[in-house]
Amino acid sequence: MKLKIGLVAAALAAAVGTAQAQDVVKIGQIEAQTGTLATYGWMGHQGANMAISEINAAGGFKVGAKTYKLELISPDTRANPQDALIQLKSMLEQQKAKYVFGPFLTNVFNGIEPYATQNNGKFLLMGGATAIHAQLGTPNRDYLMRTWNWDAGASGFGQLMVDYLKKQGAKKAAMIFQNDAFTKVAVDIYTPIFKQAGIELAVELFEPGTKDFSAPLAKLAAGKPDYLFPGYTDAVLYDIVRQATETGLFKNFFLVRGSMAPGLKNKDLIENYIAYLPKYFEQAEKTEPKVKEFIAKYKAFYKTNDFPYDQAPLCSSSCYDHVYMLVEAMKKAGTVDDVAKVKAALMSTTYNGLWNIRYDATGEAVFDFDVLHMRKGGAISATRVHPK
Amino acid sequence: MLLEVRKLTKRFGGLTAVADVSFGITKGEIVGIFGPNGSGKTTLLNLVAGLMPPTEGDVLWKSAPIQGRPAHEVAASGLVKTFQNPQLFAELTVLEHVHIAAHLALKRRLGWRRLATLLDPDAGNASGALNERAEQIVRLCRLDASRDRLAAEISYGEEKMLGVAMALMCQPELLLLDEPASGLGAAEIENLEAVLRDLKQHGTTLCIIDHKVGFLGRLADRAIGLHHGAKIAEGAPDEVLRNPDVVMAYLGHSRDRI
Amino acid sequence: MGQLILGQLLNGAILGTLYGIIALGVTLTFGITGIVNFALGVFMMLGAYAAWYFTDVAGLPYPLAVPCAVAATALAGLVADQALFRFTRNNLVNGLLVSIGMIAVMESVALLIFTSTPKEMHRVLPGVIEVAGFVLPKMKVAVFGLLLTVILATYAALTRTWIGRAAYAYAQNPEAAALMGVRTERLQTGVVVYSTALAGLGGALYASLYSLEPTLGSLFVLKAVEAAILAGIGSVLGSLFGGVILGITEGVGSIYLPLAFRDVYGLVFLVAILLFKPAGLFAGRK
Amino acid sequence: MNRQAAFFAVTAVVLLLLPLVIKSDVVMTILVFAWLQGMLAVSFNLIFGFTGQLSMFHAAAFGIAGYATHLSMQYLGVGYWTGTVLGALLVSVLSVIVGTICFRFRLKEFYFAVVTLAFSEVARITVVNWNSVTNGTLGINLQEKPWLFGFKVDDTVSWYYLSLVALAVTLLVCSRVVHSWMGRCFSAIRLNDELGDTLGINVFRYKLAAFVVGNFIAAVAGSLYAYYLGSLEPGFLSIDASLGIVAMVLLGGRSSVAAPVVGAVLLVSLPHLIHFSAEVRSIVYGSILILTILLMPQGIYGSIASLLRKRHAS
Repeated sequence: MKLKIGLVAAALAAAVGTAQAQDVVKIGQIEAQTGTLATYGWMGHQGANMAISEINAAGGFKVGAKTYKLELISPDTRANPQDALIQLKSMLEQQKAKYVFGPFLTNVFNGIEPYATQNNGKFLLMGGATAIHAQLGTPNRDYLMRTWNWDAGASGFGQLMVDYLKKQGAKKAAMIFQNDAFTKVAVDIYTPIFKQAGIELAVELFEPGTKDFSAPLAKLAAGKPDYLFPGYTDAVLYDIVRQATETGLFKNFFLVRGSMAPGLKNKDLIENYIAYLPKYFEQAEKTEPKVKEFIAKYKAFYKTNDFPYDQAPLCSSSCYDHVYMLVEAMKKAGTVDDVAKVKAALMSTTYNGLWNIRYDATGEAVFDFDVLHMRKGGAISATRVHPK
Repeated sequence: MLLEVRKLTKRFGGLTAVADVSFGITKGEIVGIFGPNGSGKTTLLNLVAGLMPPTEGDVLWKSAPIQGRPAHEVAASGLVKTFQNPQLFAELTVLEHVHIAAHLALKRRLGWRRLATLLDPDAGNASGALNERAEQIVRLCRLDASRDRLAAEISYGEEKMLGVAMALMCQPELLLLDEPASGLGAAEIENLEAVLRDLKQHGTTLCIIDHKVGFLGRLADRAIGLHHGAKIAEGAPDEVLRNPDVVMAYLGHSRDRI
Repeated sequence: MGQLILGQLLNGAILGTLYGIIALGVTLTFGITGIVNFALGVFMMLGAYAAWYFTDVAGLPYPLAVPCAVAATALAGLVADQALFRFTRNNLVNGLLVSIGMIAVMESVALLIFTSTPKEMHRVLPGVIEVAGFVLPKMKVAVFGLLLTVILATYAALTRTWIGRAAYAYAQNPEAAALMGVRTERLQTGVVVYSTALAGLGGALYASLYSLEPTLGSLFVLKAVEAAILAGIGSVLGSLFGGVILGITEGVGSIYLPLAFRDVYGLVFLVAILLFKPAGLFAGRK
Repeated sequence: MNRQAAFFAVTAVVLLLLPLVIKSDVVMTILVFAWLQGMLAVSFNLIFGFTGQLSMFHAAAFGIAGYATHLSMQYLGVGYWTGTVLGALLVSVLSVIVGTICFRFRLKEFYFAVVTLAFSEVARITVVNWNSVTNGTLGINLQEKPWLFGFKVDDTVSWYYLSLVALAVTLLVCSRVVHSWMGRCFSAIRLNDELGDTLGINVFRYKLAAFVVGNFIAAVAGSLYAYYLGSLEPGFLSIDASLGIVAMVLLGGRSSVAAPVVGAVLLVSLPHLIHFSAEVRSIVYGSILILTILLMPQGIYGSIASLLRKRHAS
């Protein structure tokens, strides 16, 4: 019984808490910050948290005559849909948040989607999950926006990447991916793209948690492909690239997600390491003042000397820039409450921050990215791509 | 003939625990099997109760072979055994033990209809009758004083008696008792004898294994002597006890046990 | 194809010794304390990060970093044993749950300290060995040799020394061993700590082959438990063979059958063993 | 006995009236999840706490039922409730198969846990890879909601009542079973199965009965859960999910029928009551688990109950 009283008390306290704050705009963030799948959510949280603190430290932002500050509510979903649903309900009902970033994980999105759809029009959900793509622009999903660019389509980076690969003279590629939600979509996306480009594609999927890839690599190498197409998180990339190069099975790599670090680590055994990266922070730090400033601010804010170069590119989704972009849109729309107007403003804004971000007609982000090409010995050439 | 044992042999690797033993038990009698420690008594009993398969030979229960049949089926057919070291359910009370043992009685009474008692506890009017019988058996075994105590809290004598009580609740036609008197004090043995006599009067057939010859001599109608796994004597208890082979077998070990 | 299979047999055997060293810890702990200690995965993780820290951050040479990492893990094992495991002796379920609680705590601590960015140690022994057409990384061969030595040494110690025989006697019959003067508490603590040290060694060597993340141990320990059961829990050499069999099954299985089902192959094999040879493959060879 | 009855009556009335008092959708959602997880934990405890078999198949039963319900609705065109029954029947058949294998070969304790774990991993990996049917790792969105007596069970309050009734029925069924001759057979198996065997109890049959009944209830819980959440994913069948159920039972207590519900309420609500940073919360969660096991081996419900009994006695 005591417990139930506790629950009631918690609910009441939350209700009272929301009544006072009027000049605060609440931003929810619904991401997994711990567990094996936390890389994306963790970085998203780091970036959003930083942006919000910066805006508040600068005195907030003005919409009309009023000055607003931001408040971040970012519980940890632990990749569990049950927790995520309760958290989203708490954000919308108790915290009265109208803007929610995330989720990046498809199972979490599926878990909150029915409730979110019921609340269509009351808030915006801006996440990177693969499953969001299919639902964009469908009825009753005006609340939905996708903050990561899509692989396929005219402005899809995957298409552009494969075109680049074709120019390198690739004839045969072997895909080795972790068996999870994104991979299933990735296979469906990339199979036709490769086919169209005239590159033969073999596919092997492995269970998450696999560390020793010698068997599948040997099996794939028997088909003598030019390029290995490994996916997609650093946790497995280090091991795949190391084991593929160490025994001389593969010398050429092609990546659409993941960082440069695994390639650099084995730079002397690799001929070509071609990767898509939202931003190559190591180089951009030298060439782009905004990036340099961001890195300095990050180090100061989190009191660390280690800037997460490998994970920072994930800030292209539901993260630092998107908070600023949302504030821009609120200013432009002249309201912090009218979700439809803010969405319209977001859709018509091109935000020029760490990235140039805009939304396409369905509400999916399109932003500029880097195609990186590392050659033997570690020389990297970066090409900035601005999709149409 | 209720039980017939034919040329029963059990070997464990090179060791022959029971060698070519044959005997029979008829309804209503008390048969005592005795022999010094290590003479194969418990193994023989386990073979008879179906707890382990024999290497050779047959055990016929009501003219049907029972070797290799699972213990619960053997028990259900009316052949029930107690353990030398009392086997109990540590967390339960004495009365609860007897209630668990009521399962066979309930099954005999209701068959599959006992599932109906899950919906209606009084279905088939079984529970009342069985509760009464449980109380009766607790009284019969002189356990009424400790009926609500946990098995972990009762004395060793009571533990052994509880084993007998549970076996009785199974309504056995033949009750196999494995050293019921071992470890008991004189008063407890007297008590046990009284209970077993009561049982005989109620028509239960008993087969008792023990190395306490005196105790068996007073109780048994017929005795079987066992040594090194083989039957060395059979007949009226006092005759068997005077049998020179039996005397040798016991004297070869320890005289004070006789 | 034959070349492919033989290559995987070799690689599976090497990977199998890594399963085997953790399985040995599982087997020893189970034999002496009656607990299946899933938290050994945590100690493996500790050993791995410690080895990485001592080499890549503190700058020690790897051959020195490994014993340091093992010592650090054993110390952590001693603390955990005195604070937690001591209270779960011979209680399988509680032991299991305490180890799960411990995994949650330690993985979070590791996440706080090391973040989720994978750590990859600099190459200790780069290059490959080519024998009869098979290409094997030198480090893998070195790890294989080292683990094999440790497992065999443990076996020798258990069969040849007084402490080992005491432990054996205790596993067979705790009461008799206690009567014979075996100091139960000390023996149990000793074995638990030794098992964590083995896990730490496994982790420290793992660090030279694979990238590190906080969850590495809990994934690995499941395989080790599989290997331990496969051989028959309680068998020292069996845990080595169990690991090797598991490694080979997975490696060769992934060539002929879909890779996505890899984890199933080991499990199906395990179930078959448990059903038809419940004491394990190497029962009776203790 | 009367005190106990009064306690349950008061609890029932309070729980029935709760939605009139609590207007928070969040709290109600937590309670719906807690009742459904509670149902799962109570059914698991029938196998674990009462019969003494540490099954790791429970999350599989829970998850498979969700998929089976959805698939029978989609391919057989049946309604939700028929689908649920079909799902539960499928799970029962699978339980009979798995249980028969395990119990025929007399797998006990840890070995039973490992083999059931193996079967549940096979089930999970099958769900992950059988893309054409299960949509693999992407999961399935469930649009339909159950209808009951002409009402669509859609909003949280109606789900609250549905889940509460389902939990109450579960408690009733389990307590009837546990306090009957069958429950006595379960106790016999848990405490000393060899003795039970010689007393004429068919150990195999009653182990299997507990396993099948427990999984059947878990299946119903799984079907309700999936349709309340509105989605299905292979994670339902994971080892973590199975361990979560064990944790609920141990936290609540395994010696009484209702105790696991306490564990379920705690584990479902705790993450939303404690506001620590993500990593710290996981540390707190693990510590709570360890401390409960070491300090309150009877679980929270069991410890409170024995405390009250002591106070009552003195």
